[in-house]
Amino acid sequence: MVMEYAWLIPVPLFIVFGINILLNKRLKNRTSGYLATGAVAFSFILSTLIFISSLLTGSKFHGSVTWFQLGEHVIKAGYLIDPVSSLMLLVVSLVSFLVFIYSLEFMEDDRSKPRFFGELALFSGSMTGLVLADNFLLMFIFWELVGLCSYLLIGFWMEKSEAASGSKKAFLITRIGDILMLSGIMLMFTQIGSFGFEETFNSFGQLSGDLQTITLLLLFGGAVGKSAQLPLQVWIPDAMVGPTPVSALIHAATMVKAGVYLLARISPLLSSSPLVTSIIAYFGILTALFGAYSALTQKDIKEILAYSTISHIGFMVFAIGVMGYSASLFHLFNHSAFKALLFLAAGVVITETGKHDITKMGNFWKRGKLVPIATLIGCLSLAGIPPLGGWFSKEMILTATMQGGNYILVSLFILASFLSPIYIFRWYSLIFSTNRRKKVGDKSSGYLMVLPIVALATIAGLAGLFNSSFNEWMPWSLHHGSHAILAIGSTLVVLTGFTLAILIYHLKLIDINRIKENTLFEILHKFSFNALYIDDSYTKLGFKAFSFSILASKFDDKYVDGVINAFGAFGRKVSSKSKSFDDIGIDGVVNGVADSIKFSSSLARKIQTGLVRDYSLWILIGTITILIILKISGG
Amino acid sequence: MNLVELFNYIRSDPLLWGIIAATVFLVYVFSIGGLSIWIERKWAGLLQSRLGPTRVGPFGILQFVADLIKLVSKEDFVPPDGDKKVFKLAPIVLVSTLIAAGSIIPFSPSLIGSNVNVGILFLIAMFSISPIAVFMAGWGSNNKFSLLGALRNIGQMLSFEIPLSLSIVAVVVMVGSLRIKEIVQAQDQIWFFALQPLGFVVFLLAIHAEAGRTPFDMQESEQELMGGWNVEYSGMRFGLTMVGEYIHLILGSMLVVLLYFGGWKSFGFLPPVIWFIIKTNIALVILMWSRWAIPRFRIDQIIDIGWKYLLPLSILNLLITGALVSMGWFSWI
Amino acid sequence: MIAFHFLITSIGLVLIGLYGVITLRHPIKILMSIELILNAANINLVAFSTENLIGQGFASLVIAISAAEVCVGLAIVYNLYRLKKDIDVMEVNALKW
Amino acid sequence: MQSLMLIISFLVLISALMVILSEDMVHSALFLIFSFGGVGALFLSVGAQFLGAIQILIYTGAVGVMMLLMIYFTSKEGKSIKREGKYSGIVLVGLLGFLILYPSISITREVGGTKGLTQNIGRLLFSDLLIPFEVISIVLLSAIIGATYIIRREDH
Repeated sequence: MVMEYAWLIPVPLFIVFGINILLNKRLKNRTSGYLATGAVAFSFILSTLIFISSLLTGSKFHGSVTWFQLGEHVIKAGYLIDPVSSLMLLVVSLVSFLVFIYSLEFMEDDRSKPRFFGELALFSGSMTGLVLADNFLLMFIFWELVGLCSYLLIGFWMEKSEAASGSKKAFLITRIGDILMLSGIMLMFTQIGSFGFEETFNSFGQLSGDLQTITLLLLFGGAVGKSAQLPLQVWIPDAMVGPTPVSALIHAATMVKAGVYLLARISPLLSSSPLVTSIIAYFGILTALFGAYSALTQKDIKEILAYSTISHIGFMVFAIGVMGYSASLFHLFNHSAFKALLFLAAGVVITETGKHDITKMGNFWKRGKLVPIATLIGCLSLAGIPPLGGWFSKEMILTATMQGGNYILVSLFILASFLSPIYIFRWYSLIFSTNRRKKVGDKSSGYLMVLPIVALATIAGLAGLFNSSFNEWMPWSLHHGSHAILAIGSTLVVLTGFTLAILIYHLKLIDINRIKENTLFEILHKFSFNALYIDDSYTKLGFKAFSFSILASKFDDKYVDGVINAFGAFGRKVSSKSKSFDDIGIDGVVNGVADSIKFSSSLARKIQTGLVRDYSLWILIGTITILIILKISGG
Repeated sequence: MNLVELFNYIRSDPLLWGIIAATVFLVYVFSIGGLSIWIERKWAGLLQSRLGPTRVGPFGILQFVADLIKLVSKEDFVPPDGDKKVFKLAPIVLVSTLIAAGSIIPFSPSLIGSNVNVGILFLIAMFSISPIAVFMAGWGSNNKFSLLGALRNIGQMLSFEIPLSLSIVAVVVMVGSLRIKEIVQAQDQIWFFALQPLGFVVFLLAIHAEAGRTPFDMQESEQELMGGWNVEYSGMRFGLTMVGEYIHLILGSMLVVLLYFGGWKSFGFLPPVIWFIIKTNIALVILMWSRWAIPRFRIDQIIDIGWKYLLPLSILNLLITGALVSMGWFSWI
Repeated sequence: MIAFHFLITSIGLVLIGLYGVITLRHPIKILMSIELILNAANINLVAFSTENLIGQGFASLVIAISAAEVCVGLAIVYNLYRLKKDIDVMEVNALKW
Repeated sequence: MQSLMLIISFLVLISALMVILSEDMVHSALFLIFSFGGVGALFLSVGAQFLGAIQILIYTGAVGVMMLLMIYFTSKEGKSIKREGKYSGIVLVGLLGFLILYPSISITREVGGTKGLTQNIGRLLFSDLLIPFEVISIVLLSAIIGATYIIRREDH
């Protein structure tokens, strides 16, 4: 059985990480890349074998060993192979493999290549570990490792200040979610006494309803942080300062998918709580709308893709919220393919032009047809144009939504999927369209960068064929096809969006500047461009309002000063009547107060010498005092 | 109270027994120490194609007695500007801690001063005090050469104590006891130098450096420090420092025998004590050999050997031993 | 053995150490005083671990910690000496220099 | 045994006092080392053999030697700065001593009784005290790194 060896998947990656980090400078740049690629190739082959065997036999495997003992609780560590995890393994290792190959060329000139590949290997390794884990604790450890790696990799070019701050932001914001998740896990552990998935699923029903809701919401909080859902999505756009392969990995395979995977893992728990699932659904669809809306007007080639990721992860979370687990995972699969593809293509564009601003690009179609066509396939799949994978997964999500029967969600979903073709074809046209006469760079990219893109395009193009077999294979079945009219309608909506985007951006039949002159659209544009000002308001609220000194100084300015001024005015009035009284009385009191404060503070200041020695003296005196008080009070 | 009762009474009191054991060890060490000075000189002569001492007694064997008389009759000089108390105390501290360390050495299954549970740990602890004594000597002398020698000694001791302890720990891990007696008894079938070749090499080098013998004798290199930390000593105090060094060396060779060459384990025809003494003396001669065979290292080379080679090697050895023990390879011990 | 004389020893060591900490001005001497206090704590931990060995286990941890503390403390003192030549804790009241 | 231990405690206290009072830094370090050794003997007297050996090994062998080295490096003349606030310190410390000595006079329990053998301590450290033990190993590591970082020369 190949499944028994599943634990080997992350091992070579960790070893490569160790080698690359320990031998950092002694390793030849080239060697480090080949080592990492070899390790990930091994993981990929093993994952593929496991995937195939899981697909053919449909069996599960669960291996575990005793990890440690904590009081009477025996904590086990192990790995769990079922359709969900084997699919995720395949996705992670496939995308990692392609991204590693791509990075071999993309990072060719970088000095600290060993560090890059080491961290990249750790990233993929921890993600596969996260997928393999059979209990919450192990999963959380890998979850944190994934967070750490994203921090390291986003800040890979740490000489740049925005890279440093972006990585810090990503780390800190995902930490919020992680704390929520950890408290959820701990809450569950205190109630159930086990971290294992199976034990938890078996005994979760015994908890009280409120406790169930709280636990699930806390776990969902973890997913929100990791998967960049509203309101913790602000780190994703800033994370774009990392190297492009890292962005591809974060968005397609590792970081943000972890949250969705967590939700899919705990799906047996979610099914029992309609309140939580509806919360998840609303969060997901709002995030999807937000991401799509914000992606409409961005200028950075990678930020558009980032917002698009937010939107699509929103779709996946939404699908989980409406119990369409297999739809969610199928969308995850498709998204991994096309988003990795788009990021890698963006990397090609960035290397060749050296620019990030898409409004200054264009005419890229001229540069050889392979990359543009592959990218086109990715865009079509993202937009949800039939018969590509994206369409099928969106239809599956729609079917699941319809089974829930909530028409608000349905309409929001259709609105969100109307927006995706618009932004993605804006992106595509601005870069590739031959109607824009822009100069393109003279650097060209080699086959190591093109091949992964082509491979991903093939996968994205063919993914749709497997939709029904996928649905059957997954543990949750989804009934198909009872909403043909709606399916056709939604497809028409998507096609409308597609046409609109083509008309505006490619054929330029509609002048975008004319639309912008409209005040309503201008406001919408502003809001979209600044991502609803969420990030800015966090900055303002989070970093200013909570700073006590600023609050205090405001209070000082407004109230204390006001009171003092009032006193002053009063004093002036009195003094105009009786100057002598003022000199002796009011001034005397004021000076007296000031002097007495000065005097007492000068006494108090003597204690603050900054010498530990003196503080220990005060500790001693305090101890003596306490002991004397105890003695007197008869203790 | 007859003699047996007296013996049993003494035996039952750990303190008294320990004192007696230490005294016995002292006597043994003084005699063997004197003898080993003679051995060393003869051995050196042999290695350098000369005769060595010949005048006093047959083959000059009483040379050390003559030296002793000379030392005792010399003036007991104390440097006037030095720290007199510290200066006077230093040799006593040095010798007494080493004698105390010697009190736990088992000469035979029954002839043990004190078979304490912490055994070899106690020995290492006592070894670790000797740098303090050396520092006291160097500081008290108020002589920059003494002080430099003392500092070198401390640096050397600190760097070699860790590999020394770690290589001992590997043996302890194998045996599962710190008692030296049990370590020796565990070598019934096979002596440990065969099971712990790496540990043995590390131990041998480290004990060499601990005892401050050439090629690791930077602390008293005559050419640059005029004799090192004990340069200001004369008379019997100098004798004591020399005795201290020789006890260190003898303890080292005893440890080599006890840990790696089966202690008192014999081939039959002689009592275990004699075997132990014979083995110790062979080890002693081998340790002395290097003094005449290998040139002296520089101090930085010595420190390098300690930290960069012996320490990793001893850790590696410990890891390997631990792995093998946990796999049950040495369960027969 | 009666607990009292262990108590007396440890109290004595604590008091001596405290006296040293609050009156001495040489950082190494203050470190020595701190070591005395730690030793006093250890005496009690060891002497009163009569039912089980937890006290002795903790004492061994304390020994490890104090070794680490001395290591860092002496490094700081040495740095101080290099920077100021004249080591007096009364002069070292800036958090950063 | 009891009387011997009383003598040792007395010597420990005297030498601890000398640590504080001695003007010569090297002397006070040597007194410190002596009192460490005395405390080790106290440990041995209650059957804590492992701790006794460790006390001597770590405190006299490592801490004491480090102190001596640092005294050599930092105060060549070997004299320490005078104490300050001698008498108020005595009053304060004496007050504290009275306050904690007073209740402890009535304690009459027996000490010792457990065997602090290496095996037992080892078992304890790797079972009940596992987490503190691991934490302390990390603390030690970081102390080593921190100390080498602090003491490094900028100009190299």
